[in-house]
Amino acid sequence: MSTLLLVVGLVFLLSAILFVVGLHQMRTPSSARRGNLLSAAGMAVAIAGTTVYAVVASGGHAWGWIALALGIVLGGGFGAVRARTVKMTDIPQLVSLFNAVGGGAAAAIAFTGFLNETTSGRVRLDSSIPIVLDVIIGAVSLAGSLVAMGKLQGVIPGRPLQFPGSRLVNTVVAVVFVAAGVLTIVLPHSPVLLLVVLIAALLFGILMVLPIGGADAPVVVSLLNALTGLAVAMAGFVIDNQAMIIAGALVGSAGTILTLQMAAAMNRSVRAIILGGFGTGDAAAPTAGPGAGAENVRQVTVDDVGIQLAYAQHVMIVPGYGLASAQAQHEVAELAKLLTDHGIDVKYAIHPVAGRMPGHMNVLLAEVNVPYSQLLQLDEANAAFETCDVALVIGANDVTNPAARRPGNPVSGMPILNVDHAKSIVVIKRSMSPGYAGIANELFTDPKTGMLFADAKAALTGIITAVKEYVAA
Amino acid sequence: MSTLLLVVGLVFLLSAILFVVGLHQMRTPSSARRGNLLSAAGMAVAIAGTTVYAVVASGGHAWGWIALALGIVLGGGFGAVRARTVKMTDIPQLVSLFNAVGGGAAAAIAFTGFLNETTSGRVRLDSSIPIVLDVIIGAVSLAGSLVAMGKLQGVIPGRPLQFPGSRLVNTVVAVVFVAAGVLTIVLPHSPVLLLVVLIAALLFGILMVLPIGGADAPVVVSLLNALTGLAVAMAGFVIDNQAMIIAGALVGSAGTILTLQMAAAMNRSVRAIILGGFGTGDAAAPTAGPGAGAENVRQVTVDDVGIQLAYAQHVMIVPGYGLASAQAQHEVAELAKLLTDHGIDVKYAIHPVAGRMPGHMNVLLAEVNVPYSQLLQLDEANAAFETCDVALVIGANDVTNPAARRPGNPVSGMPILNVDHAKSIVVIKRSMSPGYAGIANELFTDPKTGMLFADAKAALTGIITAVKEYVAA
Amino acid sequence: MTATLFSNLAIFVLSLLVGFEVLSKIPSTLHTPMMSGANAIHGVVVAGAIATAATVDTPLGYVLTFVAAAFASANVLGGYVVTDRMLTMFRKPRPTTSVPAGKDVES
Amino acid sequence: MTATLFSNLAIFVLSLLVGFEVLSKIPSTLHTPMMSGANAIHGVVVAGAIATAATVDTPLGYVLTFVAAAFASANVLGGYVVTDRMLTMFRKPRPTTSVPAGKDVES
Ligand SMILES: NC(=O)c1ccc[n+]([C@@H]2O[C@H](COP(=O)([O-])OP(=O)(O)OC[C@H]3O[C@@H](n4cnc5c(N)ncnc54)[C@H](OP(=O)(O)O)[C@@H]3O)[C@@H](O)[C@H]2O)c1
Ligand SMILES: NC(=O)c1ccc[n+]([C@@H]2O[C@H](COP(=O)([O-])OP(=O)(O)OC[C@H]3O[C@@H](n4cnc5c(N)ncnc54)[C@H](OP(=O)(O)O)[C@@H]3O)[C@@H](O)[C@H]2O)c1
Repeated sequence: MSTLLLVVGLVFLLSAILFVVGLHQMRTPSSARRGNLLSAAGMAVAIAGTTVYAVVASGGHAWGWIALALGIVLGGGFGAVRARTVKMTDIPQLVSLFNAVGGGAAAAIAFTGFLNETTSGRVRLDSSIPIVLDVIIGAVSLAGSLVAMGKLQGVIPGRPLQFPGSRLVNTVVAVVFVAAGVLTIVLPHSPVLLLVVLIAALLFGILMVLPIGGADAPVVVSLLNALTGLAVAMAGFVIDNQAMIIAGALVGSAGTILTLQMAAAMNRSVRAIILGGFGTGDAAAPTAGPGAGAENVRQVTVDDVGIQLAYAQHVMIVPGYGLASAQAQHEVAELAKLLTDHGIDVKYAIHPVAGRMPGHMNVLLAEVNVPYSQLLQLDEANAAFETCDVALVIGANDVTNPAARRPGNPVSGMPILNVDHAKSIVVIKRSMSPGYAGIANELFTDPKTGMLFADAKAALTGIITAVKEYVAA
Repeated sequence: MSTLLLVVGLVFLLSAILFVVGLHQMRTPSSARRGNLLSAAGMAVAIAGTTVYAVVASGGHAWGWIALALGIVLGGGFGAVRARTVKMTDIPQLVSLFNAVGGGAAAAIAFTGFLNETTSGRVRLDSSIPIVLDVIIGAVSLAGSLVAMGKLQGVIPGRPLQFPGSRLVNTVVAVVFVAAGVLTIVLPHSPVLLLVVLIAALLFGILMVLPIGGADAPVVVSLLNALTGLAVAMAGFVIDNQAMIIAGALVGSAGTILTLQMAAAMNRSVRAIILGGFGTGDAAAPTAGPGAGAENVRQVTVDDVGIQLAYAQHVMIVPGYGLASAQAQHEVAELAKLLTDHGIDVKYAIHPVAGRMPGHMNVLLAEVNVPYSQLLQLDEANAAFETCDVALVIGANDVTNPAARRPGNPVSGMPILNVDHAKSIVVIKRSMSPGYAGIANELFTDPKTGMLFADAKAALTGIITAVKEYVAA
Repeated sequence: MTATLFSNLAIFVLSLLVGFEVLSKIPSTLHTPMMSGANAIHGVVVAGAIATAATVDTPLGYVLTFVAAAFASANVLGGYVVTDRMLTMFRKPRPTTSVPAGKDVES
Repeated sequence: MTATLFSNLAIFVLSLLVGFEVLSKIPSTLHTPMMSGANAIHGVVVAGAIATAATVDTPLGYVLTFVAAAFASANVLGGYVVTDRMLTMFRKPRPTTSVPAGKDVES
């Protein structure tokens, strides 16, 4: 038996190696996919090892296995199907959901472990402590992720939801689960107390995420992701499963690092995010139609744009959320190719938080095989704008808003693309209505700027036709 | 007692954290020293933990402690004094010596452990296997490092030392220690067999390093360093000391990575070095750079260049046609300003025919308001190269080609910039392809030269980011 | 007991250290796939569900096992599939383009 | 027994992983100090010498203990000192010194 234990242990170490090598390879785009598959292989190994051990060592009751099978079929089926069918732009929500259930599972396991305790006296510390931690972290992660998902999906309003005295309520809830947790550990075996911990923790998770702005939701999801990792590691302590301890701890720390990097990319501090959301002042109601605020706006036609591009030397394309929602990535690629074929230097200026998820634009453009060499990250792009003849802004707004250079508004301090440094600017959007941050963009009223009010897809198709005429001539 | 075990274990984990954080901080010059001190703190903790446990748990005989104290005083004293007094240029030899004794200590511990075995029968596998491995690896590392030291010091001739049939002898020796090792494990307890293993392994270590050229010695030392780490980890298994297992394994893997990077930086492959040592004929190093003639080119990354610049005193920028065609004059100016702001002396070396029109470079740089005082004409520039730490060649080629000093080629007799007189050289261009004159440039294959294959604009942007990182700290 | 406890603690701490080191300097392009990939890894909680299944013998236990199993499987299966889907977007850049620059700048 | 063995193996493997990850992309300037720093770390073998000292009870044992202790201490003490010495070279040159030098050269 103890040799079986050793063998299973070695199997777990193998899975650990696969996880780490996998994560390592995921750091570079070219090997990222292989990395993910390696990590999946590690997962398979870990599951196999656990199963063998569980069957041989403990056996268990038929009903337990039936419940397990049922759960795996239903849960796994749901997960796989949603993962295949989800819209690219809805992926953050889905990841958030998967994270939520992961935390829930960890909490459920700890709870079961506590119920399985036969003693009527005090539960041994080396199982009671991880159980309580697991329930708390798992529950917070479950509830928090669901709220974050709601915000990303738009079911729950993205703006920070505060109510008078929320701080106080938070504190009370926190005190409750800490106290109940301590009692669960020191008092004789009592599932009711643990239930209190669970409920308080769930509440806390909700209250923690509600006041956070939707723009910060991705960062929060990443943070909760790390938390779930820790919860899983705790569960590993509860049932003495090393694969869970290793993988959980890996995600716990790696996820934390990732969260810090994401926050940095959006120029937010994790602390600031947790202590209170994006754009603390509430967003101005989006104004509809070109009319509003359009007095000193210079409108242009597809032909104007076509001729401008045809005779430019350096063109910078600035994609934003609008390009994604218009699904116009193919048109963009086509236009870029058309221009390049005629010796015009075309580059894309990629803002780290353009769109609705980090790397959204890269994903979108990679989909249509835009070579990496044409994608300029923030710093390169801002250097390039200095010598850029035409900056073509397609459905981007906040990431180009010069207001970010001034304090006291929702985008203050966010590093932006210096589109306003280009010799001339064309902005394609349907109206003057604001972007995610809900504020006006003075770039649109810049004398150098021509506004092309249209859906991105339609506009680009028109521009392509126009350019063809002029370059042909 | 078992709680003492737990406490000591936790202390070892603390030391592990200190080692890792220390190594992590050593990756950046600004924090490297602090990192080394952290790792030293980890060492202190590990030693303290071990001592307490050894005293409380086992006690031991007075003579043992006396021998220990004597050893520590003499060995420690020697090490500390040599470390303080050694000439900077002799440091590699000293590191090699310290590595040798480390391996020796590990072997001695394993041997003692084996002698302590009371059984007259077969020694338990989980101690005999690590003992044998420890003795082998430790001995190879001890002998090999001493030879490498001799080569570095010049006591042993640096050229590869081969003798007829050396290949055969190596194989025989290897067979001997493997066979003796296996027997030590499977046969009843026999120190004599282990002694055979030890001697054979020592011989093997000598024979392994003798045929390796002195130029490759540093890489070999780094490799043996990693080996010693593994030997120490094995010793940790033998005496069940987790601090040794952790630290040893850390050095084992980190040292391996480091070795690979060192070899790459010298544009050699570790395999080629070792096998070359084993007389399979020195394999030509793998091709590093894109394009023709890249065989013995040393490639560098923007980080390497960034760090080089950040810690230089006198930097000469050598602009050429490539700078113009990349339109990277803004980036150059920005970089120069960044460096000057941090007290680094930056000058531009202007070749009269750099670029594609007379005074092309002056025009280009005037455009971005580079003060004239920083532009050195041919003769001033050539004077300045003599004291220049880093010459940064950006898209210049023919005007730096030493071939011009020889007759019989397209650039013969053209007055050139003596870039090759600078202490170190970095060349930014996209490939190995020649310049206007269409001939190869031996400057690019100069050992002092690091090639950064990239578009000038992109490369400079990257370098600026890197420099900021290093000067910020 | 202390032996197992120490063993598990050591494994926990060292895994934390690996995690801290393995994700340094990731191009922002990869943030979302990375998050998703890490998310899939903590789907290992399904192992916990399996182990639990072998220990329960009460209706409540069965229900909890079912919940744990369903949640965990959704996490692990969905997590890996969606990550893979995202990563299919990243194809190897052609060597002809000035990728070295890109690489250097990103890393 | 298998418990301890597994525990130690797990610690060994995970530490290897940490080591592989912790040293990625080191500027070549730091290669030598890095090697020296790692070299100092395996000076932890002195812990082995200490543990051994408590176990020996024969003349040969004492001699080996002495050898192990002397070697190990040289490694650990010398290793850290020499590394520290090397790293003191990474102080930034004060501008006051560098600029005049530059002037001398050009004039
Ligand atoms: N990337 C992330 O991780 C992330 C996550 C959450 C939030 N955010 C936030 O999202 C914002 C991203 O900035 P962004 O500039 O990319 O987008 P944005 O500021 O949200 O602006 C998008 C613009 O696209 C236009 N648009 C929408 N549909 C369009 C269509 N079919 N055709 C043409 N135009 C269309 C909209 O104007 P019209 O309605 O007038 O067309 C809107 O002004 C930032 O504030 C960022 O902080 C980012
Ligand atoms: N100044 C004049 O009046 C004049 C007039 C006519 C001819 N010339 C001749 O032109 C030459 C000038 O010498 P030079 O060294 O300045 O230039 P060069 O020898 O012509 O070399 C320029 C180098 O820049 C690199 N390069 C090109 N585009 C680049 C980019 N975007 N980024 C980075 N590197 C780039 C090219 O290598 P990669 O392709 O590998 O990047 C090329 O090797 C002399 O032979 C001179 O006789 C001068």
